Amino acid sequence: MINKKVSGAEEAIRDITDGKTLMLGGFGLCGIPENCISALVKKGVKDLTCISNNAGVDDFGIGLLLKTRQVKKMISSYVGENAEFERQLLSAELEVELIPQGTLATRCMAAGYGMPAIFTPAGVGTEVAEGKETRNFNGKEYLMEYAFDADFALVKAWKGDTAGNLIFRSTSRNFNPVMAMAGKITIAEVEELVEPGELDPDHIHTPGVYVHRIFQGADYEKRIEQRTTRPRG
Amino acid sequence: MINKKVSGAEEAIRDITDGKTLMLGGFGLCGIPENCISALVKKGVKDLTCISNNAGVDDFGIGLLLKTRQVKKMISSYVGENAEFERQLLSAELEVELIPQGTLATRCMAAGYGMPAIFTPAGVGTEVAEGKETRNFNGKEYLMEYAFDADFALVKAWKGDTAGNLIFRSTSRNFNPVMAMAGKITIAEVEELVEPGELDPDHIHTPGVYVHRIFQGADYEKRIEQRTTRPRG
Amino acid sequence: MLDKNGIARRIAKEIKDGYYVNLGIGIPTLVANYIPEGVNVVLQSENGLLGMGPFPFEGEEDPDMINAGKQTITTLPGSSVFDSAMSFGMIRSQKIDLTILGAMEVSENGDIANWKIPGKMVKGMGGAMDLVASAKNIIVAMQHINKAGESKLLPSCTLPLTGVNCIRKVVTELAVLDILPEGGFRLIERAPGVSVDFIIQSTSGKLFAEADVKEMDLN
Amino acid sequence: MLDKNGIARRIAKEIKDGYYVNLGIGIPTLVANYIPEGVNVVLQSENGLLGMGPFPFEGEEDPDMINAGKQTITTLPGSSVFDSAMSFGMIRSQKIDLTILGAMEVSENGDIANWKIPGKMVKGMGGAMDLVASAKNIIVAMQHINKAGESKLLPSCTLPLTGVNCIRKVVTELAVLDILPEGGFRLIERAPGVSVDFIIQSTSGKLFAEADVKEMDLN
Repeated sequence: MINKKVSGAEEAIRDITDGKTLMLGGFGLCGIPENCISALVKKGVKDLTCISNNAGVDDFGIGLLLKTRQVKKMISSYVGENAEFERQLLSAELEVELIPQGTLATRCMAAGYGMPAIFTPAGVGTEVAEGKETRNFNGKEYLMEYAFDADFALVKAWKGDTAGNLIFRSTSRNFNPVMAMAGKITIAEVEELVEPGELDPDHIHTPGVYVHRIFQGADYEKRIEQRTTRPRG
Repeated sequence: MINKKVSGAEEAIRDITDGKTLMLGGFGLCGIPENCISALVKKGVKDLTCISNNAGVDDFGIGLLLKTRQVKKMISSYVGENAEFERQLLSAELEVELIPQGTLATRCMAAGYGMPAIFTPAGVGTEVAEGKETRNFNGKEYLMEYAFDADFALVKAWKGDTAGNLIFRSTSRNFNPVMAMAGKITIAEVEELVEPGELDPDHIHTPGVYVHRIFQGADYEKRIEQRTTRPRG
Repeated sequence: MLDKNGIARRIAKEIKDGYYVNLGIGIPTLVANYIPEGVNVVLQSENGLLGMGPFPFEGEEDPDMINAGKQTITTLPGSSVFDSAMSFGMIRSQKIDLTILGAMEVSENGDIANWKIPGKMVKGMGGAMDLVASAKNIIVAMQHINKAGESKLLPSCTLPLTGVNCIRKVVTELAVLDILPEGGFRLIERAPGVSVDFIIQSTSGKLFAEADVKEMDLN
Repeated sequence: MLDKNGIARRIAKEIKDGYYVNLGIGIPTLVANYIPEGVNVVLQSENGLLGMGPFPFEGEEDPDMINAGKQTITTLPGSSVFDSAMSFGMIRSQKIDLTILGAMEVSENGDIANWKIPGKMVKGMGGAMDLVASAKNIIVAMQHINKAGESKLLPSCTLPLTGVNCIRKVVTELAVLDILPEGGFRLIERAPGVSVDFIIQSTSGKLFAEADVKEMDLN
């Protein structure tokens, strides 16, 4: 097997420089690459374009990169729950492209699957369709949307092996596997890094071929955004 | 959960009638829906269009349906290893459409993912491209290929639950998950059928929403096409 | 007039045995509480889950197990997890039988607006544009009139659209209405204690209403 | 002149540490036997496997574990299984560093034919069209001349094409040749005991050959 292990987040992001386009896995604060985000903040790299379903909250997730003004442009589907984000957006300090969630996911998948464009009905007749090619198939209108072109994908998995194979846990899977396939360089941080052979080949969600660097992350906070419970008994 | 269990292959294929289009999972003889094929032979339904990567061998797999002349048209990528098939093809008794294996898989996936068409470079400049729309993206030519439209998908899994969730084993996975997503009605036969809750949600390859009927198959032969071994020590 | 739970309770009656259902954020989430005993449904959460269960008991919250509203949840036996591409794949290929979502405005030709108020609020469309463009069966849960008493059921939407000509049924605090394929709202049921006249006054889009329209049965 | 194993042995020298490699049926399969110790490669089988290992010991064959040639195989630690759509997804997105496949004919502009002889043999293209259309790095393993002594390295292919202008390197029983971007074969190495003149005679496509081209090193 080919060994993808690196020492940690700093080594993993060593060649992420100003102006790069990054994909960041996660849905809300669930399944986000916490260690990579911290390392980016520490490194201070700027003018980033971030493709991520959400923009974090004020003091966690991508919100940390927004607070330090390291992000030039966000490409997301939902950016509620982040006051600093809304402020930068309404004051035009931050470029924002909002696209439908399924379009976001499928444009990642298209990149990973070597498909230059896909067709989706999402957004037909809305401002999302402005300037885009539409096409009718079987009486229904579709937009043609292009595969993303990202320099790096930063994903978070539950377990991984040094060959780069990844297994995700519960709904922290979300965008991580499709972004892992889509990055020119894919960096995976995992809660537990094991040796090749310890993961069942049938359980692997992301084959190692897609992952260029992997490390075991530290100090996962895994913050809960909406803690909802029901009373016992 | 919604209970998808049926009594067996005969009940599962009850409404497959003459002239229908079927997808059949499997690669070679690996992971093929043996019980459904036997039931189709017994039922004697004719003029079928079969979408399957291979056409079985003379006396097993889809070969059984070819021998009884129940197949009007095969859509496959590779049909070697079947003399009766070759005879029917060269004598024009059987319609055959040969398409690249990746195109076959991706046209299934397109149907399951609600994408009416996809772009692939496979076949550009060859007879596969005849009559098809081509399009240039980033300096490279692609063919536009349409999603399949299949009445039924017949797939074989290792384990399944009555909610229709499927888990495949080793390389018997192959086309089964993409075809399971693509059938208007998807019938799954499994080696072991369990109750909901017995399969780990993170291990499921095909979510139950794609499966309309499921049953535990009987008497799996799982024939090996090319038995290759190495000497011990 | 219905409260939010009343709207959710009425919508729950539209759910049939064997349905796969996607519930949006807000009132739609409440619908899960009113699904009748014996009606087997599977709830899809578009972040990547089929078989969503109730909220966890306190102390059992799992940060890795959330729904599309980012709420901690549980799963039911028979659930499955998948990635975001497959999730919207099953939505686009119409494997989900019913979608229930909220709206700020709906128009008489079935347009819906629910993601943006220019210059004021931009939260994003999330999965709503995918859902309304793909679903074969959508119910909108919304307020009929805003706090100023103005109708949100309009001749045409004033806010940026989420989807065009896609909504066929609306449940509000006042009524159940169909949207006719040829355009126009059709009053199907009125909320307990609400008069047909009040519904007519409260609907600025074209409305077809018979005088003796029946009152909702919420049981 | 090389036998099949010789061709495979020479091709194995093109494999670099860290490569993901797809091996076609026939001679390419033999290449796996000659990958040097210490060169870490991962073999992809397009039916849905990364990390293919050797054939199983007798009695340990698993009908669920086969390669793209339908042969029973084993896996190595760190292997992964996936479906056919993902398999060709990774091929199209050029995650596979090297593809090695057989051919009936190759032309001087890099066209390849390997799936059909009209009226005689129709086995189908399998994954070959996807592989040649997508791979960035392809080596063709083939016979230079047929049994009648006729060249299979042609000005243009006579058989139905598998791919157009996609082949850049060919290894035969006689030689290693590059195909130049501007067209034409370029002789790089000759097989042990084979003269440049014989290679020139055996190549009907345009050939650029220097008189002192070196002999292959097979060790």
